[in-house]
Amino acid sequence: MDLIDTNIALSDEDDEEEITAEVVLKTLQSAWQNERLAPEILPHRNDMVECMLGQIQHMERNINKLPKIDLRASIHKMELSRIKFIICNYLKTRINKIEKYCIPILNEERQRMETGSNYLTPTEFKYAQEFVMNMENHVKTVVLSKMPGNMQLFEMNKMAEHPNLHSHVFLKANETVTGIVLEDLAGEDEEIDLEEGSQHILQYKPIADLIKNGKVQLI
Amino acid sequence: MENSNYLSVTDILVTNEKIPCKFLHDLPKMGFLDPSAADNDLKAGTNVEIPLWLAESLYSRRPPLVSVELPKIYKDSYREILNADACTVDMHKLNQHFYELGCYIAKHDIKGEVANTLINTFRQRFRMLLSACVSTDSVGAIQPLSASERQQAADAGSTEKALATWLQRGDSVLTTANMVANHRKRKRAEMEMF
Amino acid sequence: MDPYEVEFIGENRIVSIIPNFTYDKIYLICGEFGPFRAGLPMNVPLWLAMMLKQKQKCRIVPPDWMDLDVLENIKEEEKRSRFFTKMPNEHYMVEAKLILGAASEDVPNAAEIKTIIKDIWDIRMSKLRTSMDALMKSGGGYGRLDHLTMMEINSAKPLLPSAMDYLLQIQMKAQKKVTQQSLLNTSTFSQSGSSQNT
Amino acid sequence: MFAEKVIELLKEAERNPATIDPFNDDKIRQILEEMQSLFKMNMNDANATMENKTLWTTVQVRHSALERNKRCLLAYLYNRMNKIKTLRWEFGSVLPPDVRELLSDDEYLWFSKYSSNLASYMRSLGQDIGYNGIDLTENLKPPKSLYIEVLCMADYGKLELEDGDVILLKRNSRHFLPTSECQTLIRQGILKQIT
Repeated sequence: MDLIDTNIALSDEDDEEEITAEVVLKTLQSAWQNERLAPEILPHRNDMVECMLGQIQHMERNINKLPKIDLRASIHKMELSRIKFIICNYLKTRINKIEKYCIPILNEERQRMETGSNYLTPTEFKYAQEFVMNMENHVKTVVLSKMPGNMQLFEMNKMAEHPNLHSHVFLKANETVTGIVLEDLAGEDEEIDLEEGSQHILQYKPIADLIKNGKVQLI
Repeated sequence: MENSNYLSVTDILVTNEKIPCKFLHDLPKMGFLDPSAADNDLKAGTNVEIPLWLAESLYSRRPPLVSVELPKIYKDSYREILNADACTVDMHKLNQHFYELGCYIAKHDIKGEVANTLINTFRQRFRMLLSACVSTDSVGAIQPLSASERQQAADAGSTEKALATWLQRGDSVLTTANMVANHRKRKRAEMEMF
Repeated sequence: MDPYEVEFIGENRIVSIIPNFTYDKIYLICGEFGPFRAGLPMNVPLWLAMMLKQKQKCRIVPPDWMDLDVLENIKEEEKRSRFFTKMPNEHYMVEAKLILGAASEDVPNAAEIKTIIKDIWDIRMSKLRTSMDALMKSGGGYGRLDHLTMMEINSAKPLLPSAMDYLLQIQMKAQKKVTQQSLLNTSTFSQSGSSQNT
Repeated sequence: MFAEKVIELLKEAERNPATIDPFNDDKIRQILEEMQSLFKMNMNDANATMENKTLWTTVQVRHSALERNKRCLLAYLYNRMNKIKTLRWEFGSVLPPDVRELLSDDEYLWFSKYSSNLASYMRSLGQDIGYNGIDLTENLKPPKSLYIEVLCMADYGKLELEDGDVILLKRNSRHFLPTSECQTLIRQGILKQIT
């Protein structure tokens, strides 16, 4: 019995490309790994999440048709619980970052939305807005409103916590990238190449774009 | 660094450390800042130890209201010891926030020697962190570390422990959540007290 | 990451098993596997191999590298080389731990193999510590770590990256301000220089 | 010295990083009073700077102290908010009474708002494709086996499983359950995995 559709149509506005469930899973897994290891929030991969959720749903329905002690049912269930782990952990990691860096994330997201290059899903965005609002209201009620007049302001800039883009990360190059500039505070910048398959530890900032376009993978 | 420190309790505690300053202007009614003087006012030229947060704030006024002096642990004689062998120094005794405080102090040191000492000290002492996280005598290894070094060694220690557990045992065990467990423990302790 | 998460990633590796049952192909999301023919070797992901083994539905075929001679060579080379040598695969430790843990009876010389793998691991871990210290001493801004496996890299977290972060932070906070200040000084000097000219 | 009470407050909170202490209403009131009196002195002295210019520096010192107090109070609240968030993820949306009473009324209100924001986010997950949402407080660890053996640590009562079976969770009873269905109870300390 075939429990899944191996070909999934991902509708991406005009161009419709066919990719296999296996590829979707691989993409999702690498998005999860990068999200776990990157200091800042990365562009969402809600397309992959929803696609996998659809597969899970489809599969669960079919499993229920199998006898409870069937070996195949257990195998499928095990695979599903592995995928659910990835999805939950991925979404939760994003929520944690959204909460921690809510103020700068919202500010940057508003700019990104103008160009249509948003990082958050609509529900994540809504969550972030509400989270900041609740935080602001809480500190206003409990302390700010009881302070002398000129102290009552909720200072967004000061309350903002920023991800440390200078933090060091481990990565593996998926393809060869040349001419990465490592800034040096003494002014002696160094240029390095990332050969395909090579592994490095370096600052996140100069390679942030390479993660977003899939040229390197955080490890 | 972007202004990410505002809500950090660590930074608040660091900026609570007292440092020597010289007041450049008269401060009426502020005599109490100098415990050795009985005057109501604080006179220009007085040397007083005040918390770093106050010193920073007064230094940043235009014109500056204070000038900041190097605390003795960042002066030549201490720097010589650190530059010779930083691993012999007990940071916990010297100053728990040696590096963080030093970062603030460094800008008042025109020659830039404090900055170099901080960097060299941390580089040299990194091997102490490496050994602290695997040491069997963890108390002895942790003792001479500064607060931030302790934190790093403790984090590394938990990786070390997780890895050792992983190597030894089979399946990962699902466990009670951290805060839940700690509140249960605390509740038990409270009940035992009565 | 927790070692169990690294293990989870490693469990996607394909290994060979010999099932003791016969079944059609199974279509998983991560790919199709089978058909299962009792007594005939076939490939499955490591997690599935472990699951079948637990249910006593298969024997594990030890990977090629789980062999005393091969491992003895690796160990010798690892000892000889200053650098990290290339391991048989990116998740050798995960594979070893799972297979030797749940299916040691399927691996000839399992006990010796366990010891030698642990030796290799220990040599590499102590090399890793030495190179971490060297990295910090030499600058602490960048390092290349070819051939380290994911579990090994994970063991350096958070210590190495956080120490590098911390060092950079000291440099940025303490040194940068000095540079700015010395720049200010130079500009004052040049101003006074220019005033002399006029 | 200025802003000393607020440091006591923060140090107190630092001492128990893994639990939350009772909200310290009293100390916060004292700190707010300190701020009001600093502010009043500053108002007076600011008005008097016309005659005595040197008072201006004094005003600046007090202003720094006011800013410092504000920062520390906000840090105190913020760090508690972080702990309260953790409570939501670990205990769930209903707090045990002994934990609930450690929060102030305003904090409990914040907890409820946080909790319902989170709940509505989780409910929205996968809604486009017919899901009733996903509970992100589950599936915290990589799955190892579909079933696990557990020991019951408290008299919990009935638990209905997905397949319709109902089991009775009594203190010291042992069960063999689907991992996915007992994770939350394990996190809450009601069940304990036996290995």
